[in-house]
Amino acid sequence: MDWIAMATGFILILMGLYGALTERNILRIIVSFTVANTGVNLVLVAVGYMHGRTAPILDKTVPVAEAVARIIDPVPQALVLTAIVIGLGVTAMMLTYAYKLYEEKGTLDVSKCRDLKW
Amino acid sequence: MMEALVEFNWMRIPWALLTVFIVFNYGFLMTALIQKIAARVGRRHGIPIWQNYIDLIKNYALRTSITHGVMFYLGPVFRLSGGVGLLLFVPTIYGSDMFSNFSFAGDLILALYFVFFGTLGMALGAAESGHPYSAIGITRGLSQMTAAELPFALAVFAVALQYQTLSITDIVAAQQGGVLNWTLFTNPFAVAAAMMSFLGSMMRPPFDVVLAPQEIPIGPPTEYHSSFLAMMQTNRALFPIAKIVVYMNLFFGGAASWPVLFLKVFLIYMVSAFVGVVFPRFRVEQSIRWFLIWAVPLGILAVVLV
Amino acid sequence: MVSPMYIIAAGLGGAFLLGLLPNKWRTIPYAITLAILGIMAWIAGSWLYAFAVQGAASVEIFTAGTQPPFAINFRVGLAEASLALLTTLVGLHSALYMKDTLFKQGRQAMAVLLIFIMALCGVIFTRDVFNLFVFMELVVIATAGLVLLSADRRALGAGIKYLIVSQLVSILLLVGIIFLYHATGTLNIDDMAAAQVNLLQGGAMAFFLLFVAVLAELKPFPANGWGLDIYESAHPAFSAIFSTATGGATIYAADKMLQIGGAEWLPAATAIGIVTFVAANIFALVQNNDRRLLGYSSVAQIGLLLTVAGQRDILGDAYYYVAGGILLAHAVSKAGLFWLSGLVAQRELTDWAALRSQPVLVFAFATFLALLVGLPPFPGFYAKWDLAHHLAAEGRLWLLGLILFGALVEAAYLFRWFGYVIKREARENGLAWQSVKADVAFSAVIVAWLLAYLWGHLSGHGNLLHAVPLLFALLFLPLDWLPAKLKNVLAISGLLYWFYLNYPSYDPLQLIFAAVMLPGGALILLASFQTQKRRVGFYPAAMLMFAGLAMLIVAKSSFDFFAAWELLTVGSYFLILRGKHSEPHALSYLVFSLGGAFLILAGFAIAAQGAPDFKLAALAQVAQPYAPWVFAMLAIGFMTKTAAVGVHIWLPGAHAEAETDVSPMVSGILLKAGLFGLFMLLITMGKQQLYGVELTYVMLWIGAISALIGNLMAIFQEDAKRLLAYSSIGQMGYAVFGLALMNHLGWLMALMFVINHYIYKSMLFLSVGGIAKRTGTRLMYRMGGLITLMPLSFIAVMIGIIAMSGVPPLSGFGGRWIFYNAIMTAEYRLPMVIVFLAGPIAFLYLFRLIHTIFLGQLKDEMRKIKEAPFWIVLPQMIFVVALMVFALVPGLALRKVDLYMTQFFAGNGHLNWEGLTISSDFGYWNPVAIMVIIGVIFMTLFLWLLFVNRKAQPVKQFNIVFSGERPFRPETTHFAWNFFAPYRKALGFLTQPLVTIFWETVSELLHSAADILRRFYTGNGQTYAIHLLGFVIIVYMLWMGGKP
Amino acid sequence: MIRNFAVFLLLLGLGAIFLHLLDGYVPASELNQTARYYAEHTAQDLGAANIVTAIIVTYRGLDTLGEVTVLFLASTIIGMVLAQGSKRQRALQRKLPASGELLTTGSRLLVPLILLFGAYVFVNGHLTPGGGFQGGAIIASAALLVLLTDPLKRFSHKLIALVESISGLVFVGVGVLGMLLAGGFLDNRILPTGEFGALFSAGAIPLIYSFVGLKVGAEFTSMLTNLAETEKS
Amino acid sequence: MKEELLKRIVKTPDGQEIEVDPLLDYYCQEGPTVQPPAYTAIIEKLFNWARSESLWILGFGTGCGAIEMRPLMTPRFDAYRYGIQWRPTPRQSNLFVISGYLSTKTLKRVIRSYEQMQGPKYVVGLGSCTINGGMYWDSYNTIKRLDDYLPVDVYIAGCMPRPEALLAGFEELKKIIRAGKAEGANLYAKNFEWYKANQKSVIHDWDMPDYNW
Repeated sequence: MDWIAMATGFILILMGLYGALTERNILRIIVSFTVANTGVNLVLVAVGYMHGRTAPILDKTVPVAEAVARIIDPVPQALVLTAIVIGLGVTAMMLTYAYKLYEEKGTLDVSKCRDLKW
Repeated sequence: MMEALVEFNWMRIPWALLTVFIVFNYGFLMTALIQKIAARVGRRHGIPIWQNYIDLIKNYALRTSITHGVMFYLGPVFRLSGGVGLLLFVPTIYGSDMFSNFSFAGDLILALYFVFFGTLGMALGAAESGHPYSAIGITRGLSQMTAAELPFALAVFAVALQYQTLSITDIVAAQQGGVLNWTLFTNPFAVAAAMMSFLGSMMRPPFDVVLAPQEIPIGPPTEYHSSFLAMMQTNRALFPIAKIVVYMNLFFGGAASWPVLFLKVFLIYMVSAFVGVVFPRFRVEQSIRWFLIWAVPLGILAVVLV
Repeated sequence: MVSPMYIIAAGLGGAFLLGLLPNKWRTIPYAITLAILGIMAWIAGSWLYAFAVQGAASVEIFTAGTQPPFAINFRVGLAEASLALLTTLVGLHSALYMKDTLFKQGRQAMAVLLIFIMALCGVIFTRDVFNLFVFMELVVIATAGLVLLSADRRALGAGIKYLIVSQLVSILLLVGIIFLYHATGTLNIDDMAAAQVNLLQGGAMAFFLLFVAVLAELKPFPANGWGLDIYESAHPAFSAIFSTATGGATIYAADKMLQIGGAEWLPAATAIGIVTFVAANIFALVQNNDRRLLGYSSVAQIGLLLTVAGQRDILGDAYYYVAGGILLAHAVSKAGLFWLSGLVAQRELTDWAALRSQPVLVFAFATFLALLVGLPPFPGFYAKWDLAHHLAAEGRLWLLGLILFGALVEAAYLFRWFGYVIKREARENGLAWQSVKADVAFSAVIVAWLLAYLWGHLSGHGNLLHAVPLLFALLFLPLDWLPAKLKNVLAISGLLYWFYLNYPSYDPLQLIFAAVMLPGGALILLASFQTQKRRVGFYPAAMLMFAGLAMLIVAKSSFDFFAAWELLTVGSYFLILRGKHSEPHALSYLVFSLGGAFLILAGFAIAAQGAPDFKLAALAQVAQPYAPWVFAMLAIGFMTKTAAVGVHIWLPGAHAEAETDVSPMVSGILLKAGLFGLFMLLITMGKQQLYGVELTYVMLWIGAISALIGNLMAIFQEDAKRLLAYSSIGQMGYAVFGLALMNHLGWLMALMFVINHYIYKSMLFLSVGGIAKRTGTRLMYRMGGLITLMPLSFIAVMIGIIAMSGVPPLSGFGGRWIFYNAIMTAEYRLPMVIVFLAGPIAFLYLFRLIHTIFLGQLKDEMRKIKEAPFWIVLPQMIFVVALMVFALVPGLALRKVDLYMTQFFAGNGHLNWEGLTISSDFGYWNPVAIMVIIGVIFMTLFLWLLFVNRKAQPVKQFNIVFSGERPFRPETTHFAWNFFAPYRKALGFLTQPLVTIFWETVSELLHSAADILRRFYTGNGQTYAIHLLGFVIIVYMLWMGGKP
Repeated sequence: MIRNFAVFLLLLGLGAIFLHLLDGYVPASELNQTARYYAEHTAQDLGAANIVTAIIVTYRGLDTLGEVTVLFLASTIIGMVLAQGSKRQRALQRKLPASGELLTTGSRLLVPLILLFGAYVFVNGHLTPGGGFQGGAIIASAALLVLLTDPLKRFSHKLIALVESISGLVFVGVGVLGMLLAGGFLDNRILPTGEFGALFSAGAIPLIYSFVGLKVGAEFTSMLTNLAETEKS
Repeated sequence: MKEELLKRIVKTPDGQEIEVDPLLDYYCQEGPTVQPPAYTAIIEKLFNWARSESLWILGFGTGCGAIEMRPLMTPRFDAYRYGIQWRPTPRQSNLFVISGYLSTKTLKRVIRSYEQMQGPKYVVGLGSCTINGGMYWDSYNTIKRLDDYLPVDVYIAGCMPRPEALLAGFEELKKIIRAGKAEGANLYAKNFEWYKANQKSVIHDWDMPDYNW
């Protein structure tokens, strides 16, 4: 049953990509990319999941001694945090470009700026 | 350098001059005779035999002459020295040291390429005259000559391969002893190709568009007159004989004595006379095609089969 | 040694420090930025110094005080240090270059730049996969930010496309990393490499995603539209960093990935790399925007680097030398070219002609192109040589072929661009000159030449920059401001001294070629005295050519031979390009010569079979299956230089359009290089069989046909120089024919042609050049009657044509005589027929040359022209004397070489030289006697005629019998146009330009294919993302197939 | 139309790849070597309760440094791009209706609480779940709430930039100190790891993480304010 | 004067301007000179004999007499027997047969051809038109007396004499040559101005040098 998380992650990625690649409006593209990023983050976390284990916080409930047997894999958790932040950074950049695009071309349609071709 | 001069047999020079004198006179008489025969074919009485001499003297007797420049002088000089040179570099009488001229210096290839010497000089001289007709005549002459030379070169190469030598005296020596071992019989294709190219180079009707009197007044020598023309006349007598001597040596067994030479030269000359009298004139591209279609295959056969 | 971690710390610290400063400040933040970049460069440089000079081993730097698999570690080795130094230096120079833009944008842009450079160094150093992802994302965001610096408003679109595609790439990368972590249990690259990823459960699939994502960063062929848009629209300085530093860092990252993937993934990388290399180069053919062209070129070079990375298994320890050479060559040249593009105002390729106003920039441009294409002495040349040898040793010939084809296409469009720079007219405000920018560009030139020296030093074949002739040629670059006459004296004395120096070491065969090339070259250089101006660029190019020739003759190993070959090709290209209308012809010359050179490279590579230093003499021992192929390739390569039929179409244009004194150099001397090559080839390899066909027999036919076609086409030319050019094709055909006869006399004839052709062709080209200078035209029908006005030229041309036509007294007949003796013993007879026909045809165009120029009618405008300039006539007279001497005493030159050649053909058919007569087995030839006899006859008749006509009346040009009429005008009475009309009717069909049509269709095919296929990049960001996705799917389907 | 169909097809291909990945995926039964190492050593080496934070701040400190730079980069670029002066004045003059009663009083009450909670989160990053980034986000949400209530409110860019740069410099400084004093770059043992579970334990982790929190909060607020100030309508 | 003969300024390839006067630059301006027999009498007798035995006629037929010249080449009359031959160019011919009336236009070409002939040259006038204008005696554009314009050696009377008459005429000419009295060329050179004045009085568009070499 634990593959459900990963499957939903993959599905989220596919949906996000479909949205990103077919939508004309840049804002919708940004939103669909964010959906795709959340999908990736979900997959990242899902990889680290182990059946019947708890969060990697060593406190009273999970003493240091039996940590090895009780906690799930902490590394994907760390990675996902960085991935989220980086996703945010790229989204912020995309928003700036969207703003500049509207300011320059007066439209939000990505297919309008095609003067660089061939 | 010096020892070459010492061992050079000085007696060769008078003998060579003697050869030139004999051939010169024989040339004048024989060309007049050939013209008379051609006239008789046209039921005309024809020119007297000694007419060429008279024309020569008359041309030298002309009191005025004009000149278009240095190259104009060099034209006939090149022409005649080409003719005399060709004669002297080829042994006329086989076996006699007297009449083997300067053939020690060069051999078959020299003869083959020396023909161009006269043509080149004539072309330069005629071009200097500035007359467009002479330039047109030269282009026709050179174009035709390139196609005519090819079968001859092939024939010469075939003969050289057959006798494995490039020295004319050796070739003549190999053909001695009876008519059957002339190249005519041992290598007929080569001789056929050579004779076809011979027609091309003799400026007789099928291939005389170069000197066509009516079309462009006698082509290259349009502007030549008096003593220039006289020098050209001597060459017109001398050069064909020299060429025929080469043909005779290569293909018809050479000549052991002067009468044999005179007879053979006359008969070879008659070949072009016979053909010339009958056929109309070819345009240049027709003659080029004729040579490449008919004469060259024969030459190739000669080279391949030897 | 300072830990490289400080590079990261300095970069970040600086960025945050800039954050503190108030917005208004400009100079202080700029100073800080430069300082920090300087520090980073200094650290990288010190590490490089440690590795390169002190030979220290590579160092591991741990973070967070724990062992690598559990923390991120950096590794700094020789490769990382050099790449870091490259990145930081390019960053520093670009910062200097972008001073005004950074000032306009303020401190934020400087901070972004600092982080950008820091991130790139991170990508190079890190050994952790996820950390690599983080640094790559940093690079992506910094790029998106810096792209907006550009003045070009279209950069915005480029930025959007870039971000869209990088989002897709980051998704793939992340999924790949996490699954790889799940499979291997670690994030450290070295551990992953040890864990044999392909065998683990799901490991291959995960690695595939990671691999494809990193490759996508490298802008592979189908999915690189977005990269090209950035190159086209971004600020040139940023593009410089983007193409060099980002390219270098990402290719190094890809190389790390390949270490993880192991040997199974190398073919995939090679395939993607070679497809990108060839496709990008072909697309670049039809570009006319300069930056987009540079974009295509850098994508191509990165593709080539990927291919090289794909060959790391067979390259072994030479891998870093080859990959480093190509990468650094690409980096420095691209940086330099982008910086130059900042100086040029408009963006068309032809607008770069404005560079001509600053000769220094033209030199910089030439250096960058030579560096990029990999011409000697630059690193690319050594790298391509070693790469070719390793590929050939492994038998990967189709890959070698594709690389060489791509390199040829690249050389074609780059040097076409160089032709525009030299030849097209420049707009007046074409150059946006700023001294800072120029200095930065020129610093790249200095680095280029330093790299050349370094790579030469490292290469096992001896440093090209140590070759004295090449140094002598390069010496003329700084001396270019001297007056032309002084440089000419220097050049001539240099040539003569070098000949004198090497005289004892030449064997007789080399002596003849050396005599023709060095003192012969000096003789022709005499004609260069007649120019008054400084002739900037002439002497470096000429001396480069002569250096190549001098080194060619004494080359012992295949490397020296090939290096000399390319040097003389490049030198002669620059020489030919100087002609007024020679741009297209010089380009076709270079493309053909480089094509031939690459064939020779392939031939040597296959022959060497992996041997590091392959001696030319070892060509004889090449193993059987390869020997005929090697022979064929080398022969075709050499025959492109002697313009055999099929590859001859460059010669007429190149020789005709070159300058007056360049034509004889190129025609009289350069063609002999090809002959020398053929000599070397035939001496070592002798007869070869390919599929039962005797290769020398094929060469025999090629020689004969090119003799015929060359002479035949020469007849119908209206331009005097083209006529001589075509006749050179004919004469070279004769020489190749002689060589292919494979007997003693055949080779002697070829040598005779080498000497003869040099003398009379140089003489004829000089005289025609002198006439063209005086009459202002080269068209023969517009000249005429110049014999009285230019007597010396007339004598030279007359002697020339007598010699060339082979008429007895002069040396041409000697060549024909040896030819006849040679063919007596030849075993093949049919090609003779064509050569016999070619002989008399030579007569026709020679007569046409002399008649239409000197004889015939003198035109009105030519009435008062003077004799050709003294310095052009002097060499001609020397040639006339040389021709006479050579005609009289051929033994002077040929006797020694005749003995030398007996060793090749077991003594059959050699000439014996007693006294004045030269006799062979078949005939004899006494040049002196012939000359004397003909001279005596000639003089007697001439004197007789002069005596008889002593009262002759000299007349003028219209005193001709014109059937009673008066000639209309000189133009109408001079018969010169369409001189051999009947001949054209008879044999015109032979001169149909079939070969020209063939080569034009090939180039037309390439251009139209490129033009259609490049429409593939529609400009829409989403389409580019779809291309990337398609690329991923295709690679998946092609590569993964059934793998787990 | 064709494009959409093409995209659909390609995504099917990508789906196949993911399916391939998915069915090849076998969830691990026990921790792999890296995770086991972290589980065993974090406690006594670094003394941090929250292993994820330990990994983020120390073991993979460079990633975090990278992240922070990403954020810094994003905010600088936004500042650079949107900093055209003219738009800022136009944005000020526009007339806006006063925001709702509920919103103003609610925000006045909640903003300090949110700020306090944010501070708590990033201070106790090494003990309880959460950390610098989460805390910073919470602080930024406070700033967002303020902006929502009063769109024309201007935060002083100087202050934000100052906080941002100082915290960045501190982070880098601590990293360099780690190299000088302790085992390597960003090693947290420059301060005593203290006894397990206490506030001032796990060496420099809390210090780094709180500054990261401040920095992230500052960057988010600067991004938000920049975007807000250039609001036209 | 025709346009192509006018003096004109021409730009040379290196930019100077030069002046070209076709009549002076293209043609030799020298006049004819008297050519006395150069050698001793015996040689001159031999030369005269040779000159008479090889008369080369210029192929230049005017008026209605040219048709009479053709039969001489045919078997019936065969002038070749007497060493007479036709040469297409005036350079190589010695005998100029004016075979009928001469319009002024043709006279201009006749003068040009005559002057281009070499050394001892002879002129034979056929028919009465050359003697006194013949039936065109009152025509405005024909030449009445040929002798005023060219030194004529023999006239063959008849309103077009038959080939036999021509042969007889040539025999007559041979006698004169052998006697050494056929010095028409020297006569022309001696009274060159007189001949030239007569010619110019009739030819009005004189666009050639005085003596055409």
